[in-house]
Parts: sequence; structure tokens; C-alpha cells
Amino acid sequence: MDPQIIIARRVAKELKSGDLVNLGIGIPTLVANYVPSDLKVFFQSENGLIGTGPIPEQGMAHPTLTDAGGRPISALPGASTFDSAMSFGLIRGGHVDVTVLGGLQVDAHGQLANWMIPGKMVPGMGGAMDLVSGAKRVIVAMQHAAKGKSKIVAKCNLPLTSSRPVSLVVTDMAVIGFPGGKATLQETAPGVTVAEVLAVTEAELAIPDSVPEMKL
Amino acid sequence: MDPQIIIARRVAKELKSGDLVNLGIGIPTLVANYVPSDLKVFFQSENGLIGTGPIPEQGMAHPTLTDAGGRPISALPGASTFDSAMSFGLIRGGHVDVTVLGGLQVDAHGQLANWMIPGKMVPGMGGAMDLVSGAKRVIVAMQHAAKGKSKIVAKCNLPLTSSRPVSLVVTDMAVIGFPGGKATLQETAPGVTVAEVLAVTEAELAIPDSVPEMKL
Amino acid sequence: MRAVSVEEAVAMIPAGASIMVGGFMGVGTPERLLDELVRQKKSGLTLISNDAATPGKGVGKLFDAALVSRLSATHIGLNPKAQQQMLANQIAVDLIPQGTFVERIRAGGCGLGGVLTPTGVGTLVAEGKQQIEVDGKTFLLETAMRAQFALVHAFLADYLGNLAYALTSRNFNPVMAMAADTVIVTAENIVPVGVIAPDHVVTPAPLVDYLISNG
Amino acid sequence: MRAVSVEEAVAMIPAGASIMVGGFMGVGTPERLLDELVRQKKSGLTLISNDAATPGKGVGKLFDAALVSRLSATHIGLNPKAQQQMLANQIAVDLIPQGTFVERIRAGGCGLGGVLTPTGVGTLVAEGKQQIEVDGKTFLLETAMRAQFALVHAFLADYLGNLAYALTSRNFNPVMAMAADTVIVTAENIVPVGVIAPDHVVTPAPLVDYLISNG
Repeated sequence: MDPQIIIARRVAKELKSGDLVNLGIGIPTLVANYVPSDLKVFFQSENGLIGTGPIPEQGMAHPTLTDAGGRPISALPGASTFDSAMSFGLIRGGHVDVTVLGGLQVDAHGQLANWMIPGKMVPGMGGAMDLVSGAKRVIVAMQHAAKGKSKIVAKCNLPLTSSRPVSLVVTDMAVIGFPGGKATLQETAPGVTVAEVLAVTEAELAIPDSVPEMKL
Repeated sequence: MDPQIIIARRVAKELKSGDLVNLGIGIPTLVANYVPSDLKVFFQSENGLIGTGPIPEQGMAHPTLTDAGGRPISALPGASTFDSAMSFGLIRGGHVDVTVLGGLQVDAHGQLANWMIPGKMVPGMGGAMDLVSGAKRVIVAMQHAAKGKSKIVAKCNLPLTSSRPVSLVVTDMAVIGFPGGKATLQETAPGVTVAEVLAVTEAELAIPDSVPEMKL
Repeated sequence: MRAVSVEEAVAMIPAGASIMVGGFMGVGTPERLLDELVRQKKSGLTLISNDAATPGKGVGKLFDAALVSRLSATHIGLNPKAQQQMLANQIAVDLIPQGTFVERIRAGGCGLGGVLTPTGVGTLVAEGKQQIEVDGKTFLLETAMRAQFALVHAFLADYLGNLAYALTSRNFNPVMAMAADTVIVTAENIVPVGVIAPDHVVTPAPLVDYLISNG
Repeated sequence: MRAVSVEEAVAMIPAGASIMVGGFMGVGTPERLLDELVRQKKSGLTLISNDAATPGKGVGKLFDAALVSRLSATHIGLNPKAQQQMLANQIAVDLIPQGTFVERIRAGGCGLGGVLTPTGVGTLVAEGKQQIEVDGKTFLLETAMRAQFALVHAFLADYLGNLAYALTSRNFNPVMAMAADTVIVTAENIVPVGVIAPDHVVTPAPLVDYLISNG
């Protein structure tokens, strides 16, 4: 299975009926494709919409209905729109149950860096800092390693997105949680062994007696 | 002429087309009756309405369209409604051009007390403190004296509504401004002499060379 | 969002709870929830409400039944019972400027620690509060306010819990619907999804925990 | 409110002015005002806008014409020209978390000195800012932001200047419409008074100074 699809499918399992969910761009966006149709999840687009629907059919896009990247989307029955003060009131106020974000690094204490590579990539943090500071649960969806280098690091050397630790990291190799503030291997991807995860993980990982395989 | 009507008519002269105006309860409410019909003034009711209209005809009142005192009102074409955060954003943010409020005392520096008599009247300040702190112009509409006692005092001994001085005081005897922070007699009511005003005014008043009579 | 009876909803509120109640002088107040609070005799309440309404109306009913121990409000001058209970020290009253009151609730609902306001500087309201200067201007630091329950009244609620309000009954309702652990809503009309256009929804459905179903 | 031509409106904006421009990635941006700013070559602008849109679209046009000297935004990653101008130090860029950005503008429009936010605590964003503890939790003090002009785009404007917005084009427009000395509005549709119901007005008429009339 495509690594991105493993991640998206596993993250989708974290969502519950009634949840208000904000998906970042990239892998997180894919999560919406794997939510069972009987699960009533509200997706928020931080540019001012709850109830985002799929990309509209050819010829049906409206210029004033877009996601936070400016791409055309649709709205589901029961959608609502609002200004940016309300949108971030929802985010910072803890009304978003789950946010799923991409990551550059997550460290052994769950701290996330995902908005800047000094001297190289300085696009701005957009809504990321508010999402990580405010959402009830923060899930990072990212590849376990990039160019052979672990993205689960001992300590982030890139600028942090928030001092608040994330709730969960889902990669193409593992699910990592932070019970007691300590990175802990909670699941491995299908066909991946604990030893293989440890071999490509820079951060020290606690390993429980039993590490089940991800259910996708 | 009834003293309250003198005050209301004189205050009405202060309003300009396009002004957003907030009228307090009591004498200030009467001001709306004396605004020329060609003057397009927006009246705000701080419970969440711009475009307040007169009391509806018998049988036309709606239970969810009231003024800040809970009394039925109507709304003019072009009215808008909003929540209390917006209502006080308008007030504190300087978007209200003129507020007209009643007063218990105004002192020689223009400071107003109008919300509390310790041990006697402790109803709460409602929106008064925000209005005096935030409106572009604050006009106090009140009787010059109560029970023979001047309400224009040397220094307020009742708790202040705001440390910000008011713009103008209109009474049944005089119009008093505060150029340079000093109470100054600007007009007298019809048939009232400067000496008569001074006789019932506790605060020291600057008297310009010419003090015209109020035009009503 | 779950639809429940008014009896079930109020049974969830313990005596001594903190409740925010929408409405302005009894306009836009969830009367059915207040009637039921009285019927179930939920005493010792901490009430956060703009005013005390008048006896027999809106939150006034809670003072009639002497259920309020603490009150945060902006004006209670039109309810003699609330005034009497305050002067007799039966209820502890915190009087707050109305703009500050609503911003503190908004801050509580929007994850802010507080706001800086010019309102109240140099008055009794400033007592005991931190003052902060920004660009040479003095502000009071007013901190966020939340409650365990928000009791909200809407004009329209759809089956998902999206809410719209009518005229001056909007007032504090949408702000309070963000600032409590549990949000309970009564609506004049419960309507199918889609009846409220997305641009006309004021309180999005995910904010609502319980909607009082029709009898 | 006064109806004016787009030429007249932009002629009022001096070079070097500070302008807030509504829109999110070019959606809900007053394009006609931006085109005219470019035509009248208003240079040295201080721009307050969520993003830099993309070249040729929305505020992106201002970077195409190199009219921006200072920029406060939350994200400019999708406009390579804005990135280049930032890296070449042609524009001074202040990057602000989006929730903080909109709260600072709201504070500016609502007469607040600032707000306390948890966002940015322990990050680069906290540098040089006052930190304030409330109930044991640390917040950054983020101060109010205003501009000389707000350029706002609405879906509906009535003859008095009441505004309503469509779908995701609302974004920063209503907040900016409160936070500038002069508010200039373009609307998709200018409609008679009463077409926008009172409960559906988002920006009340008194906030609007100029409405761009139809050609």
C-alpha cells in the first residue's frame, strides 16, 4: 500500500461521530477519503467553513467556495460559514476535536516543528500554531523518515510550532503516542517490525510488552 | 417649554446625517423625537440593533424586538442586528459617533458619574462605562440641578463612569463644553441669563465674551 | 448533538453549578430551561447573565425561587428581588461593564486568556485589576470567563444543531454557546438540515451539545 | 456612506499608506481596488493581509507591481514573488499566526488594546513580547492592529452600505471593516435597502465610508 494511504487510513480510525475535524494540507487532506460514510464528522476549513464536501463536479465550482489553499470545494447539507475571528475562536477555544497536520519533526516529548526551515523555507505559520495550541487532539500525519533521516527526533532543531505536545503521530511505519510525556511505540504498520521502526527512529521510544499491528 | 424637551431638542441639533447614535434611557430617549426627518441618523440599541424605529403600532410588537430596557420597538428599513460582542465592539471601537446619556454629576473637568449612589442605588453600570470610554462624542443630557442642588459639580463625589471626560453637557439651563479641559458656558437656554446659570452651578465655569442663546 | 427532553437536560445540571444564560431583559432567554430549573429546585447556582430581568420573566424566575448564590451581571436595577437579595447578602454580585462582560465570555469561548479594555480605567471597576500600558494608553486586563453550562435560546435550530437567532434575541446567546463545557439549547423552531443557509448560521452545529426536543 | 468611482476611491489612498485587504488566497478580495492601486502606482504600501495570494490574483498583483514595502501576513508560501522580495529585503515581512492576526485586527476595530493568546508561547513568535500569567497559564500579549484604509469585498451591499458576504469569501472582510480609519467596499451586487434582512447583515452600514459604484 502507498505509504501516504497507510497514514491516511490509520488516522481516519481516530475520528468519531460528531467530531469537528480540521485537516491540514498534504497527507492530512487524504484522511477525508477514508472516513466511513456512516460516521458523521464535521470538517472545518479554517478560511471559514464547517461542512466541507468533496471537490465539486466539473463546471460546478464556485469562486467563493474554496479550501484554505484556495482550491474549489463543495459544502455538505448543514454546512455553515463564518469569518476568520470565529474560525480561530473555534480552533483556539478547543472546539475542534481533532486536527491532523503534517510535520517536519516531532521529538521525544511530542513537540512538533512544521512551519519553518530557517534560511530555506519561511512561508509563514498560517493557522498551524493556533491549531496545535488549541485543538483538543493534535495528530501528526507524516512519513516516518525523509531521505533516510528520521523525522522522529530526540529534540527538534527546527523552530517549534507550539510548546504544547501533540497527542499522536501516525507514520507509514508506526503509531507513536506520548503517555506520561514520553514517546511510546503504540502500533506498527502492516509488515513492519518493532526492530525496523527502532532502526529508523532517532528519538528514544518506549516499547510496551505488546505492540499490535495497525488495523486499517 | 418642558425642561426635558428643551434638553432633547438642543441635543438633537448635535446630530449629523450618517451619524451612528446611541441614546441612553430617560431624557436621552426623547432626543429621537426631535431629529429632523431629512437627517439620516442611525440609532443603535446596545442589545443588538442598528436602525431602531418608533414604538410599533398596537398589536404589531414582536417579543424579540426590544430596546435595552426590554420595551417593544420597531426597526427601520436598512436595520441590522448582531450579538452583544459586536454591539460593544461598535461602542468601544469608536464607531458610535454620538452617545447621549443621563447624568448624576458632571464635574469641572467633564468627568461623569451616572451609575451608582453608594449604599442607595447599585443597579450596575450596564453599557454606560463602555459608551463613555468608547463613543466618539459623549453628550450628557440632564437637568441642571436636582432638588436645588447643582449637578454640575466642582468634583464628582459619586463613583465615576469613566476617567475620560465627556464632550458636552446639555441641561435645561445651559450648554457646557470642556475646551482645554475646563468647563465653559457655551449657551444659555431661552430666557435664562448667565447670572442665573452661575447661581445654580457649583463648578467654576469659564464665561466667554459672548454666550448665545440655545437655538431650538 | 443529542436531542433530549427539558427534564433530562436540567437533570444533568447539579445544584451549585455555574450557568451562563442568554438573553437581555428576558428577551432571547431559554424560558423552558429556567422553568425546569425552578421545578427541579437547582439551588446554589452561580449565574452569569447580562441582567436579572424582571420578576417572573427570564432569569428573574431564578431570583423568585431564590436559587442563585452568585451572580455576574452588568445591570440588575430592574429586578427589585435581585436587588434585595444582593443588599441582604444572600447573593454575591459582581457587576461588570457590559462590553467587558461579553468580551470576557468571548475570551473564555475563544481560548484567549483575556483582553485589554479601556473601559473602567480610573473607576471602581479597576480595583484589584492589573493595568497594562500599550502605546502610552492604559488598559485593564480583564480575564476570560467560562461556565459549566450555557443555556441558549435560538430562533431556528436544524436537526444537526446549527442555530440562527431573531432580531434582538441574539444578544449574548452565540457568545455563551462557545464558553461552557456543556451547551444546552432551546429553539422556537426545529427545522430540517438546509433550511438555514450556510451564510445565515450563527452558531455552527458542533458547538451544541443538547437540543431540547419538542414535547 | 458615499458611492464613488474606483478611481476616486483609490485617489484618496496616498503612496506609503497602510492598507488592510480582505480575502484568503485571493478569495473575497476587492480585485477592482487592487487593479486600480496598480494603475495609479501607489507604492511603498504597508499591507496587512492574511497571505500574498498568487501572482496575478488578489493582493498578488501588488507584489507583481512591487508596490509593497511592509507586509503583515500569516502565510506567503504560495506567492514566489512575495517570497523573493522578502528574501531580497525589498519588503519587511512580519509573519503572524492566523488566529493572532485576526484577533489583533479585531482588537483594533473593537477598541481593545490587545488580547492574551496561548498561541506562540515557547516559539519564535514569543520573542520580544510580554508574557502574562492568568490562573497559572502563560499567554502572549498581542496588541491591537489598525490601518489607515480597509479594502473590503462583499457579496451584497445595499444603498445604505449594509454588507453580506458569500461562503468562504467572508474571511477577514468583516473584521477589517471595523479596524481602519477609512473603509472602502466593492460588492458583487448593489441592492436596494431591505434586500438584506436585518438578521443577515454582517457589516452594519455605519461602518462603511465608501462604496464603489457600478461603472
